[in-house]
Amino acid sequence: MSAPPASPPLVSIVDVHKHFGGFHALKGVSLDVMPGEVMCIIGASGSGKTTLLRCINQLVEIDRGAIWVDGELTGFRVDGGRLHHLAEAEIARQRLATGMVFQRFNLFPHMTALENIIEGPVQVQRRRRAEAVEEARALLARVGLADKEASYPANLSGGQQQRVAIARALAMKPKLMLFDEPTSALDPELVGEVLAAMKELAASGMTMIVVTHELGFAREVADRVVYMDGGLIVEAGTAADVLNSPREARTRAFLSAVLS
Amino acid sequence: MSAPPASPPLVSIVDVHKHFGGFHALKGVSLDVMPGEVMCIIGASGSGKTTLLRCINQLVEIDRGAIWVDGELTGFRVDGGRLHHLAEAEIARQRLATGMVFQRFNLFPHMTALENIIEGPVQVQRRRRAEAVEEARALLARVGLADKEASYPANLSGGQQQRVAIARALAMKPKLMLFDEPTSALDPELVGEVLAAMKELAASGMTMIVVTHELGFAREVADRVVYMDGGLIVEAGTAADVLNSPREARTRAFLSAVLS
Amino acid sequence: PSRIASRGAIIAAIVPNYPPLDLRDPATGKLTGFDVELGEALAAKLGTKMQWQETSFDQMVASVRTGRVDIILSGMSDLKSRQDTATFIDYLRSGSQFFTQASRSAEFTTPQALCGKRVGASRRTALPNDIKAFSDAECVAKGKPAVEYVPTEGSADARTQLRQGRIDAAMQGGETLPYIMGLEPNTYAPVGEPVRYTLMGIATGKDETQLQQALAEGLRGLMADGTYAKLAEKWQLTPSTLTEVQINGGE
Amino acid sequence: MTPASAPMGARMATGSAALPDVSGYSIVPQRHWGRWLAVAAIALLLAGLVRAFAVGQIEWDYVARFFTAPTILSGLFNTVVMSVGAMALGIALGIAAAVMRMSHNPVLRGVAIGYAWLFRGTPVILQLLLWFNLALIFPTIGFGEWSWRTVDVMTPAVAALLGLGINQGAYTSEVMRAGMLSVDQGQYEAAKAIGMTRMRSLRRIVFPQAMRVIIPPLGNEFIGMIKLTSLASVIQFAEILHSAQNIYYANSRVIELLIVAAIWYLIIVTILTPGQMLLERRFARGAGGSR
Amino acid sequence: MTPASAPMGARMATGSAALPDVSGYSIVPQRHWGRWLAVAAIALLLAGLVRAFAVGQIEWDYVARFFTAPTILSGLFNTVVMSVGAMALGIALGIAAAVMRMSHNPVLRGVAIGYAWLFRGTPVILQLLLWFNLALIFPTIGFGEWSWRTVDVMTPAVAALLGLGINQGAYTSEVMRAGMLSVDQGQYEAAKAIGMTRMRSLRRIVFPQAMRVIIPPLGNEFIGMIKLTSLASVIQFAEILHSAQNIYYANSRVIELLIVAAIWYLIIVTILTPGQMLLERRFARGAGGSR
Ligand SMILES: Nc1ncnc2c1ncn2[C@@H]1O[C@H](COP(=O)(O)OP(=O)(O)OP(=O)(O)O)[C@@H](O)[C@H]1O
Ligand SMILES: Nc1ncnc2c1ncn2[C@@H]1O[C@H](COP(=O)(O)OP(=O)(O)OP(=O)(O)O)[C@@H](O)[C@H]1O
Ligand SMILES: [Mg+2]
Ligand SMILES: [Mg+2]
Repeated sequence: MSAPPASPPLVSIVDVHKHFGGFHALKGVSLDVMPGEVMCIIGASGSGKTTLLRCINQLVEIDRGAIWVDGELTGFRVDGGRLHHLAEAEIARQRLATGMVFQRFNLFPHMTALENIIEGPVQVQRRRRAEAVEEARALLARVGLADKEASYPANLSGGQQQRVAIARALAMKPKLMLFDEPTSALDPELVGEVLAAMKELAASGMTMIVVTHELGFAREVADRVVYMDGGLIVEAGTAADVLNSPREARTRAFLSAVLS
Repeated sequence: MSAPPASPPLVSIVDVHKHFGGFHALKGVSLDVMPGEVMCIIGASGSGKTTLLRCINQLVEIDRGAIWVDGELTGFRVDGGRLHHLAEAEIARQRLATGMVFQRFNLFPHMTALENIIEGPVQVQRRRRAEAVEEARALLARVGLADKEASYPANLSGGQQQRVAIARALAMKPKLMLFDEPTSALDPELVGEVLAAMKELAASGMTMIVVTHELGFAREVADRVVYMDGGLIVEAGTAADVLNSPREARTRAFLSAVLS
Repeated sequence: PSRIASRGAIIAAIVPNYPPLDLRDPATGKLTGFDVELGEALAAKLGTKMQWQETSFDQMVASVRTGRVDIILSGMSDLKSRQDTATFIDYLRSGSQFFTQASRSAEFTTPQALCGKRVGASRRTALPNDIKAFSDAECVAKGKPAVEYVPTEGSADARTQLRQGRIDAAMQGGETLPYIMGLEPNTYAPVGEPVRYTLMGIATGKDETQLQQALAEGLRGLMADGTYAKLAEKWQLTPSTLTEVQINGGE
Repeated sequence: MTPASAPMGARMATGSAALPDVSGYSIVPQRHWGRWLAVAAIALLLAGLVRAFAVGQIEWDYVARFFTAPTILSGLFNTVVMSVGAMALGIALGIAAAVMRMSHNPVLRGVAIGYAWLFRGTPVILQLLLWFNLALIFPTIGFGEWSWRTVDVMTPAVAALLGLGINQGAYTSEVMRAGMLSVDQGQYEAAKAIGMTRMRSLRRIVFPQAMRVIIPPLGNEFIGMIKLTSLASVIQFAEILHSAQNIYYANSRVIELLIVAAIWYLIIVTILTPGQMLLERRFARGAGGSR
Repeated sequence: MTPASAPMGARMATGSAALPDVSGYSIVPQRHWGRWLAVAAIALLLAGLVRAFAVGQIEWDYVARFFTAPTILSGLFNTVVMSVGAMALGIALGIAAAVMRMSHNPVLRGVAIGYAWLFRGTPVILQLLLWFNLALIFPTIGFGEWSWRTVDVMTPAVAALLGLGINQGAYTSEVMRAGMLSVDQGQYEAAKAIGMTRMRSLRRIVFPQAMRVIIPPLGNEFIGMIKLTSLASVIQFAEILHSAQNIYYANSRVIELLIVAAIWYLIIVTILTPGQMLLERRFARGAGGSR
């Protein structure tokens, strides 16, 4: 289609399909994300945004198509022209390349903020605890929670919890960060602090895929915006193109509904 | 104080005190309610409105003072210049003179609307079931729920439940009806239907004591309005007097807070 | 046998609920009784040791059959019906003896007086059959009401029920009564003579002829050197002693 | 970064040409090796067990023969009757103890607490033995004229009923209490307000609502009781295990008769389980998150 | 109707002059006759019981003497050790069965369901008898070279451990399952997202959170297990009831020794109850309604 670029894409999604029972949730999605790019995905409820993210880090197994992350085919091994499922441990290893931040935070409630952050580095990556703690403190400081390392999630506000969740994902040193409506479970006054942490992250050059309804954030930070509907990508382009002068009628309808 | 009137009061409350542990909830309340009178009680949260109602129908035992209902001293028997507690069965009998409608409806969830209404007449007053059912149907029609007799409370809206609760209280043929914020647990769009049922009841000549924050209702229906604060009656008078030109500063402060 | 020689001990099943033959000393919790001391002496005579294995009465026969134990030395009656599954080296005579509460001994002077009364005995033993046989012969056949058998969990329970008066009399091996009566003086009284005599034997596996011969030999030795008589006297069992060793003498 | 705009569903960006095209490749169905290994191991084990039971020293014709022997069937009958009786006693005592526990009187409360402590703190088998041997403490029961010999009163059946029922009451009282506490305070008040006395409001208003919370644990306890009656065999109550033992004391077919008893227990319990569900549905009437 | 306006706290309306003034009358303190009658009846009953126990045919010096007899103490030790051992086995089996029950493999799920059905459907006492008599079915255990005579392996202690532990496992699996289901699905996903395998996420994330739901019922089950070990007396395991029985077989002091055992059980259970509370508090760490 277009000429090969300087660097290969970090994520390459090719004709991905996903069924849940009889329901066809993704109907052939293709998408490339370049290193350092910030991509926002918007779309109505049920359009498959969450499912797409979950396919990328293999919380959901795809039915057809392929997803490459950082040059590796995810979930499968090619052998003799056929695709073989990877073992669970292999999949777990591949997941280390991506960090994920959930809508409902999903912090581990029995661990303090610091313990949440070092859990992955120490238990999964087998790094030295002292080193992990030091890095975790730096990450907490970066999301503005230096004083909360000993707090349990139950004693943190939603916004604070979500920032700890971001730090937890970053602690694994991922190449790619996935955000699934990171602010939609927050009280309005707490949204800003989380978006600020995400902007800082984007500015630092992290590759990010962000599902969000915060059009202001998308406009300000996103390199590209993708609009999904009914399990398909309907429109993609720069934030300005998609948000200000959408070509598709469905996109226009969605935007006018969200903005009102 | 003033000259004896034509008929004796239906309810006569004389210097009633009530403590809950160390807390002095009623600090000497005196009040007469005439037959056919509609009296509204207003006041801030914690001022003792609910407690006063509960004293009248003996859900709470008073510490000092006396309450007469329909010419009977409630809760006690006078013997040799001393007051003796009545037996539980006697108290239950005295309660038949009053009906009570609660803020939270308190319908019996394991009984249909009709069964809720006939429970008292059949089980307590030992009336014939067929007769009780006939009257219950009439009462349901009166509160506008003729078609709901077979519904369980869980399948009724809050406003419908409260109207069934009014019918349940009326089924006992009380001389006096007590209402404790009957509309404050309702969604705003359901308040009107309950107030309408109460207005109809007032118009039929029932003696009513109504704790409410619905000043519109008080203005329209109440013969007298009483303002309570800190376990005391601060001001009493016609609805017009108390609501439009309160004498006490506390009443004025309360009214302006409620109206804004 | 080589199995026992190599192990250096004979494994014997015992149920310590039948004083004075088998019991645990309440003070020390150690196994003791006539069977235990006889077994120790026997083992010593055979140049080996005894290893006691506590089991339940139900399991004893199964235990020699499955080889859990080499022998049973626990006051077991040598009955024809049991000779299918085990071979017995008889060492004591037992009589199925009715007894009652001392306070009612005048009421029951002969076993025949028990017709129509309630009599308890362990349901795990052959005693219920003895009661039935007695009742059929001495009561029913003579037009008197039958003895009513009341099952109990063991002989100790039978005595407990007797003391409570739940039953009018009980039956157990007569050889044990003198000791029991010494333990709880003025509580029990025998009723007449035993209604049936049986032999008590050391049970062994049917095919273990070598072991059977050795045990019989050792027992003869103990009888000859007076150890047997001494132990019997210590546990008040002298009237029940045998004069010669038999194999499967029971009927 | 060259934001592409392309028709929906098509490749949207650049560079993926560098990656091999796997779209034509078929996916090899997943084989869960570890999982199937576990299944195989378990299947082998089960097969071994079944074979062992089949060829082992169990004589299945004995099992079949004694399965409906009169002694066994009467034992079964006694098991069921005793379970129902002891459960009924347990429920009655449980209600009484729960009402006492919630009374304002500290002495009554203390008695209810002590009751639960005593009978939940000791094994049932021990309680059965104590009841059965009660005559060792009280030779007679009653006063003056009306007095009976304890042993005449305390038959195995009565001792089992008391032992099991009183023990059950201690557990049931907790269930009842939880049920009564689950009923909203406003229900008591509404009942009072239409002139009900405390006892009538408990009967008409509180208990019917508490049932929804009470029935599921009570169903479990009843199934437990079926099995608990087996302990009464030690005090000579002729329930099914006792019957089985009586037969094997006579014929030494220990395992066969234990299997007969086990199968009967499984049958009763399996029949009761769906019954419990029906009952639960019945008492959920009118529920749906009101109040 | 003449709406009056009067100073606060004063009589507010008309006509009450017709009613007698009772303000000077003192209230006679309430006497709860029925209640005190009940108390008196219960007190009488208790006093009667205490007196009966005191003067009855119980020889309390026997109780005192045997309370710390070596046999009893070793029985007590065995009771405690067996409870801990059987509970440990039960927990291990319970976790395994719960994980199998939640697996995707229908065979494993079926095995877990069958296990719970079989062992919850039959009385423990019967299970104990079956294990103890296993040699009647399998004379030897093992294959070829490595084979032992079943009776050497299946000592009373081993049979009790297996019988009690496997039975407990069937109950514990339900507790474990409820605990695991109580953990939010999002927790599994979050664990996966930081690269954990299923087993590691169960160990590090799910179980620690499930503990809060698991510990209270498990504590009750442990207390139940203490009492359940008493059943092992029928297969000659020398726990405390068996020790007591051995002594009363020898000296006929039935009631006295049953009382000794009962007191010991009450002591253990009473000690454990506050221990359970401490444990519960420990595992509530970080809880407070988040997620
Ligand atoms: N595990 C599942 N099982 C069955 N159906 C599912 C599952 N996950 C998602 N779906 C369905 O797939 C469709 C797409 O879901 P998805 O969560 O991806 O939507 P979304 O775009 O994230 O919507 P929202 O904005 O509501 O989060 C929905 O209709 C949903 O019901
Ligand atoms: N059963 C009780 N035990 C202890 N304190 C009580 C009890 N009932 C009421 N109180 C206290 O008595 C005071 C008066 O309570 P009451 O319910 O009568 O107030 P109210 O005027 O009805 O207020 P609201 O508008 O909030 O219903 C409050 O401070 C309350 O906390
Ligand atoms: Mg979503
Ligand atoms: Mg109120």
